[in-house]
Amino acid sequence: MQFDSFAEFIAMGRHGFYVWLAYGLSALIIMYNLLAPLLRRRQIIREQAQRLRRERNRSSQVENNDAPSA
Amino acid sequence: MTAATGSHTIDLQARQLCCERDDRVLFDNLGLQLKNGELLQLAGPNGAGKTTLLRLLAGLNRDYQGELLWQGRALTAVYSEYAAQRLYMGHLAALKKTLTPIENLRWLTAAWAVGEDDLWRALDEVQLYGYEETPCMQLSAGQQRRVGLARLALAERGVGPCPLWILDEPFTALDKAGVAWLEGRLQQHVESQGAVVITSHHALENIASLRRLELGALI
Amino acid sequence: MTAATGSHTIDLQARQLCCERDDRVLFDNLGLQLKNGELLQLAGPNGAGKTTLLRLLAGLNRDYQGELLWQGRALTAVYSEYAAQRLYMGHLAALKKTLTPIENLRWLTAAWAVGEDDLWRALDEVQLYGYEETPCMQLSAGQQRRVGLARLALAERGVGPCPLWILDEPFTALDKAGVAWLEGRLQQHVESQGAVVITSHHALENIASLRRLELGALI
Amino acid sequence: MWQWLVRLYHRLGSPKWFYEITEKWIPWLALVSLVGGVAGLILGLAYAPADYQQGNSFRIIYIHVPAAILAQSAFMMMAVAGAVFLIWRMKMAAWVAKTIAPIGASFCLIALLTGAIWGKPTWGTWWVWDARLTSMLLLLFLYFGVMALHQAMETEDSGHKASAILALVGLVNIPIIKYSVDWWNTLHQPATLKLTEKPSMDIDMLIPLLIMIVTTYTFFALLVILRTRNEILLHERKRSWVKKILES
Amino acid sequence: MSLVLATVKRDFLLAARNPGEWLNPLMFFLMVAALFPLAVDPDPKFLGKIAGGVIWVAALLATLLSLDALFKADVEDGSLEQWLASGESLYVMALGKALVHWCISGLPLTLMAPVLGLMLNLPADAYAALLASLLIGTPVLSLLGAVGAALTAGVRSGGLLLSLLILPLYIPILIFAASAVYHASIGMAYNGQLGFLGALLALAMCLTPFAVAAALKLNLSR
Amino acid sequence: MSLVLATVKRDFLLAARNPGEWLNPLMFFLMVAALFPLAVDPDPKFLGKIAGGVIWVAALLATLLSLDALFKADVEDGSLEQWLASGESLYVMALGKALVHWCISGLPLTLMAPVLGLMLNLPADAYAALLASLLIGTPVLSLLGAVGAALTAGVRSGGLLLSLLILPLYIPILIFAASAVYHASIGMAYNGQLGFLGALLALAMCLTPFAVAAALKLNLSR
Ligand code: HEM
Ligand SMILES: Nc1ncnc2c1ncn2[C@@H]1O[C@H](COP(=O)(O)OP(=O)(O)OP(=O)(O)O)[C@@H](O)[C@H]1O
Ligand SMILES: Nc1ncnc2c1ncn2[C@@H]1O[C@H](COP(=O)(O)OP(=O)(O)OP(=O)(O)O)[C@@H](O)[C@H]1O
Ligand SMILES: [Mg+2]
Ligand SMILES: [Mg+2]
Repeated sequence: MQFDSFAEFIAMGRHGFYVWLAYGLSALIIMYNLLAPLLRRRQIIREQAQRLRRERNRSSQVENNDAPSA
Repeated sequence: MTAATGSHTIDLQARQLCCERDDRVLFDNLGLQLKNGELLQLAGPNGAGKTTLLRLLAGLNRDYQGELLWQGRALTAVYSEYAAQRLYMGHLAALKKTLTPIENLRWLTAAWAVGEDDLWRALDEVQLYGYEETPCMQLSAGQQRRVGLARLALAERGVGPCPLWILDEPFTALDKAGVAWLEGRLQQHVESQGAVVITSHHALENIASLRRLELGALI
Repeated sequence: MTAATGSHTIDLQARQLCCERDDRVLFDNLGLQLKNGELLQLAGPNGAGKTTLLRLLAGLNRDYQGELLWQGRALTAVYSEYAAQRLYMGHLAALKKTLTPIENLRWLTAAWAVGEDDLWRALDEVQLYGYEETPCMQLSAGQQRRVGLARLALAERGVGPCPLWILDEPFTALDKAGVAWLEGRLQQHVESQGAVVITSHHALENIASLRRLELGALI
Repeated sequence: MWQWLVRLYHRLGSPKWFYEITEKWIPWLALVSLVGGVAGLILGLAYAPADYQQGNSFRIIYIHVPAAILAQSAFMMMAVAGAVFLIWRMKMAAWVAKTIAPIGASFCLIALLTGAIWGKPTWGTWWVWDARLTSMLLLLFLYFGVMALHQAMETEDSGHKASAILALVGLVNIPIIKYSVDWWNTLHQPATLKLTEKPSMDIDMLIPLLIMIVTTYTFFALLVILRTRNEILLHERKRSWVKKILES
Repeated sequence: MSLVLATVKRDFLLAARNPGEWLNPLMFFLMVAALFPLAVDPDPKFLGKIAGGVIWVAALLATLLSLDALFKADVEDGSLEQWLASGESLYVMALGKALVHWCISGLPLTLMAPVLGLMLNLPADAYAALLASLLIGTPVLSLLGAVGAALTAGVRSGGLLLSLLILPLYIPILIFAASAVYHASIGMAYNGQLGFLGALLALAMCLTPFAVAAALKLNLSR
Repeated sequence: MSLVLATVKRDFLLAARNPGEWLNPLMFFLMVAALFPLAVDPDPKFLGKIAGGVIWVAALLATLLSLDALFKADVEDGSLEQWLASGESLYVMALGKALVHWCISGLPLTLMAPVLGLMLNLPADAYAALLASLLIGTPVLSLLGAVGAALTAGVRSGGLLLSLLILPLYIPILIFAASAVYHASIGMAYNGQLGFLGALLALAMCLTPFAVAAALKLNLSR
């Protein structure tokens, strides 16, 4: 362990601002990259499931309409 | 029938109109008058000057000799008043390819007080149901034309305040059903006291008050 | 009759062709064969897939399932051989607006051994006499289409070595005389053992060996 | 051996196989990324000795260098995937190439940002026109170009093809760019400011760096897999196996 | 008016649908500024001296390039014809188009400029002047540019013709803006230059729409 | 082959019919070079030092702008469709197009460059290097540019996208050419740089036509 206290760890001997800025920005970008596909996945599943349901409904309706004439 | 068309008197006159392009006289000493309830078809072979005359009548080309009058006054003088009462559709459809039919139609009808529902119904009427939100670049040639024609469907619903229609080859790229629909639409508009000027190589037989203006054969 | 068309056997086949655009199946399991002396008209409502099928047959779109054969071999494999024997005209005329009809036609027929005189005569035949040296931007809509159609006139004179024509809406913007001429030209080409695939909303009644392929109604 | 490669190729080309197999890989990749990341960062930030010249600012290295290395190799992977798509028309390859672009660009951005931040305490300025920096900036532009081209094309398929072509052209150009920039800089500018290139690194500094590099690659794989799975879901939505997933 | 509003809305929609429209000028801006150190001399002190000028030249060129599409698409697809057919005031339409253009090109450029300042080692004192000059200057670029775009809208490969027409008009703006930044960087006052830019802006707002309207009508001779 | 020849002929004819096509890049070249002294510092000694770099940047930007129209018109009016329909080699076509482009943009730029050299006070020793580097470098610009132009031909407002794609690829040429001129102006040898440019030209001649051909085929997906 190079640091004696947590405060020192945060301060990084004068360079705290730069180190934490660098890691902070990187963390943001990485989080974005991780979250974006996960959220997108949920969105896709929601949309496509809805579409499927809509199609099901419509085709069943058509069958119902067709039934008497057939 | 429609409040919009009923309340306006249409009176478009041309007197001694003369236009030449590159030393070829397209027409000379041409006179015509258009009133409510009339349909004027400009006919003639390719290059006769139909489009040119149509654009003169629409006020979009001011490169002519003679007089053009709207309700008795010079067309250029009352242009904005005239413009508000005539609908012009040229060869170009003014569609943005990345936008959808509904977005394009919304822009095309911006000057009219049209509700959202009317727009959707108009697209439905020109058989674009299901394509309302497909980018226009993915539509076929005929479907793209139909987006522009949806304006005529709107006018029918009493919301298009344009009694005078000026249409350049509106039948282009339409299939049979489309042609029939458009013919019916024109007929209906004329019957409800609107007026139409149209260029077309298509024979418009079913319309009662049809007048044809044959422009000179050049060939 | 013409040496060029007589000497080639035309044999274009499609087997189990299937194409979908954006989840809409345009056609499925489509089979067809085209031989010398036949005219195939692709018909159907707007958006049915006529243009799409035509471009597949022309080899300009390779986004399909199934087989396309030229003289028994895959079309993509013998493409340059195939290309030399078919003439394609799409919606776009490939005209440069600042050039004159004669200059444009010269480029359009660059691959053929055509003399200057033939070019002038071809333009004459499509009624562009006197416009040969007018920049194309000054031509009317129909006149511009005619510049492209002049290629078909050339083929007639025995110099256009293309037995197979693939034409997308060639009647667009033509006047009555133009339509009559083009119909005659198609007839003649088919009679002299050429073959034609065409999309058109126009009824082609006069041609004997006409076959129509109706593409699905979507609406 | 050849047989096995062909089989692997066909399997990789099958979205279903890919989707199912990666289902099993994801937890492991996530675990390795997490453990590696935590371990690497703790070792790097707290235990590695401070640099005798730069003090603690050098700790930026543990994110900077892995990101920089990855950004470069990701471009290569993207171009290779693009080539596979162009030659064999393998849809999977196109999706992979498409998903790599934004991830690679992100890492490129991280390398640039952390580098710039590091530059301030070390060189006294955020940016200098050093060879490495410049070629990294150009790499970022190449990434942006590929992404912009992809989204500008009308259809998805032509987007795949266009960006694959551009990535290949870029791939040929990367060595040329790198060489020219190196050469330009060493010639124009005396070596007043240079990346610290110490020949040998303290082992305590090196170990966390190696851990972070490996972790970054794992994490990259995880991201690519996640995004590719999304593409699969979207494009295969009409297959019955996807419908099953959607319905569950 | 309704058509103008609809057009403004539609143009923003188009920009959203096709982000390249506003991202590309931004990228170009970055890249032109990046070319200089590569072609000339990457020494930070030297760069600091020319930074203001280079950034302004880059902003000017980026604006110039983005202008090409301003009316051209509208002419080609017939939208312009519809404006003219509508009989609405082309003056207001011109203002609306210039406003949209500024929002999707000038404004992002202004916001991006400090980054370039960092890369080119712009002296710390000069940032305020850079931002202020861009904020006042870029709308003038858009307004003047609209005139050129309207004049060349009907011309194929008008992009370069446009540059030719417009660059001379841009020169006064460039001179004053660059001098404002330079003065700021050596600690001198620069209100004079900003005032001049402001006056230009007022003038351009009043006059250019007339010119644009007149130029657009030219496209209708056919 | 016959279609390629016909196309080359037609392109020259088009350039003759519409002189703006080759005059505009030239004017742009002049003007960009003229902007710099205005924006930066008109001191002749200072200018002399940056002249080579500025001229090359201007040449590069002028080429970039003229590229936009290279294939776009052909895509829009259907000429491209006809090339593909003809079944002729697109590789040769790509070479032909690049050749024409160089003749109507790169070549005039090269011939014009000495004038700019005078305006920017380029040292007398550097003229030979400037001309040589432009003569070898501009064809590479045309060839690489053709790739970008082909990729963006189907894209509306592709002009800026094109810049984004192509500028990074242009950087090596810029660096070596500018450095050749700079070395010449301080009396040092510059064969190395020219040799490198030559190698790039050879490479580009062999490889870029493939990329162009592949990119052009993309426009046919519809
Ligand atoms: C925006 C600025 C910077 C960029 C774009 C940048 C980019 C790079 C790149 C591309 C590498 C090469 C990785 C590899 O392939 O091995 C690298 C490595 C490295 N950078 Fe940076 N860097 C920047 C600033 C800095 C600064 C300011 C420092 C410290 C003073 C620094 C220290 C290092 C070190 C120590 C390495 C690893 C040594 C090596 O592999 O050669 N970098 N950087
Ligand atoms: N680039 C494209 N991307 C996606 N879908 C497309 C694309 N082009 C056409 N389509 C769709 O394919 C279908 C068929 O189009 P196509 O142009 O072949 O029709 P068509 O039969 O020629 O119609 P028309 O009579 O209107 O010319 C249409 O529904 C259209 O929406
Ligand atoms: N911009 C122009 N400059 C000069 N002459 C033109 C211009 N536009 C058209 N012309 C000429 O004017 C004549 C009439 O053209 P117009 O477009 O009005 O014909 P049209 O009757 O609409 O023909 P089509 O049936 O082919 O559409 C043509 O001979 C054409 O050559
Ligand atoms: Mg007409
Ligand atoms: Mg069609």
